[in-house]
Amino acid sequence: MGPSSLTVIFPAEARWLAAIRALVEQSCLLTGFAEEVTYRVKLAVDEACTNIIRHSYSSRSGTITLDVEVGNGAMTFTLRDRGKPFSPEGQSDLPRELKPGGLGMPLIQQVMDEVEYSRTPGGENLLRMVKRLGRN
Amino acid sequence: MGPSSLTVIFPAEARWLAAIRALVEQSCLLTGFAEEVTYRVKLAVDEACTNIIRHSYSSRSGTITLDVEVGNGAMTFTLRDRGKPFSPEGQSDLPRELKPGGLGMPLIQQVMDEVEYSRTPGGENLLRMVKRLGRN
Amino acid sequence: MDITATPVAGGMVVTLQGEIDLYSSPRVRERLLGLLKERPSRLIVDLSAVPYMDSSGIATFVEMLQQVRKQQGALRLVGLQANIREVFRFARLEQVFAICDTVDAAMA
Amino acid sequence: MDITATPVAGGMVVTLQGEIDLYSSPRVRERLLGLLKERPSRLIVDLSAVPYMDSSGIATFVEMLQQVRKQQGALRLVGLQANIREVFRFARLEQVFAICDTVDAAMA
Ligand SMILES: Nc1ncnc2c1ncn2[C@@H]1O[C@H](COP(=O)(O)OP(=O)(O)O)[C@@H](O)[C@H]1O
Ligand SMILES: Nc1ncnc2c1ncn2[C@@H]1O[C@H](COP(=O)(O)OP(=O)(O)O)[C@@H](O)[C@H]1O
Repeated sequence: MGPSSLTVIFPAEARWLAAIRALVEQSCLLTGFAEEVTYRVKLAVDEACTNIIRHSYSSRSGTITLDVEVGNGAMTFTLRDRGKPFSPEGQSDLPRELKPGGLGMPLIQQVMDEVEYSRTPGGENLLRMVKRLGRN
Repeated sequence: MGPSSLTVIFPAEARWLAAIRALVEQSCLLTGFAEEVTYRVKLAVDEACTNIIRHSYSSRSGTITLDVEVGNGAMTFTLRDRGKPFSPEGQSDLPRELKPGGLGMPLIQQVMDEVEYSRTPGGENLLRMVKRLGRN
Repeated sequence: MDITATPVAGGMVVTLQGEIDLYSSPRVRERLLGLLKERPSRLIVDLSAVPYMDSSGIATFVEMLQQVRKQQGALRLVGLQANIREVFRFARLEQVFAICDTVDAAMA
Repeated sequence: MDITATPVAGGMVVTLQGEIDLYSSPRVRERLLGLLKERPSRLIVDLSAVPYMDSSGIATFVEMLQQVRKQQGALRLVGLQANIREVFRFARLEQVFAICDTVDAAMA
């Protein structure tokens, strides 16, 4: 079967994360990802959503849009939000000292094959993450 | 926490049904539905999507929009499609003779507390289903 | 959906694993119809590893039951999980199908 | 998220059940901080019924580790499922935490 994509639009609230993970998990299994890879991809998408809730919207109300694209031996996740602008430079290294935090971005980088942040002319933050089949 | 809703837009293709069920399942658990009720609700939403794929779009391409609303002790599922018009009269009884089919609509009726079909002025089919907490 | 078929004395045991919905039921249907061509006297379907089944799954088994009856054979369903058993009950098909707890009981 | 705490000789065993994410970790954090107020010499956290944990969960345990160290106590994590253990490895925290296979091993 050819490529296909699904879009989910949800409030930037932590209570929806379990539902989003379940959706991502099934999409991964549909694509043919092994269970360990599926876990990692679920984690990466969850971390990205968590960051939008906590940092982009600073725990205030807002909307997150997630596109899930399957097919062509890869999955592409695109997250959009209308929170504050963000540039990811220097956020992808693990923290040097022991502290509660700073792991989300490095985890995303470690799991995904491509990670790309941009700000659209329409004033949206756009995070595009690609995971290819047959990689860990 | 107050009411909240999520929207998912997906192609009318059977391969996405597992992901939709997973999303519905987690939303039910979030709302506080017991596991058996969650199973039934998942089934009813799945049957409704299956009917849109098979009958409304006659297995041709099209888009399904599902709103999931939680809060206020109930869940409301609203399904929208742009396939052919449908009136559900006389479809909610179980078939009288043994035949492969005819169970989807009766199952939906048996599970949900409210089931309401309408055709919007914009030419969409709209199916609204409500399941209240504390019912079987 | 994983489907495995094992010949047994006087019939065939088919073990299904995974969810049965509009996506997977066509493959279940095709495989069962293929097995029925061999006219087993008894077709035993083990559903203990099926955590979900919708009406397209039930429709598939209704079709198999009709086919089996034409061939004067028998169809037995085994190991239905509680939620799935309930769907058969909702559909008032619990008495129509021969539902057994175990494969051994279905072979007896 | 279910959290149960059982006092044992020389400490406290906390059993967590469910997924740990941004939604549930604040509750885990609050409960563990509450238990640490009693200054147990050893806090043993049983994660064998936790199928998922994200970085907000790890952050919570880092915070507890810092707190426990201040109190000159010990924190031991028990029964990490393979996927969760991998997240600790990714985060290079596998050696930082005392990770044991069983509650018995953690009590030794
Ligand atoms: N979507 C985002 N919008 C705004 N800022 C972000 C976003 N994601 C990450 N950041 C910034 O990058 C930092 C590092 O993020 P992360 O590695 O996930 O760790 P943590 O969220 O625990 O701080 C955050 O503290 C925040 O300042
Ligand atoms: N969404 C829909 N759009 C158009 N027709 C529908 C729709 N849902 C149900 N129907 C009609 O109602 C009939 C009964 O539906 P159902 O009880 O689900 O059984 P089945 O789908 O197996 O026929 C269908 O055969 C179809 O003609």
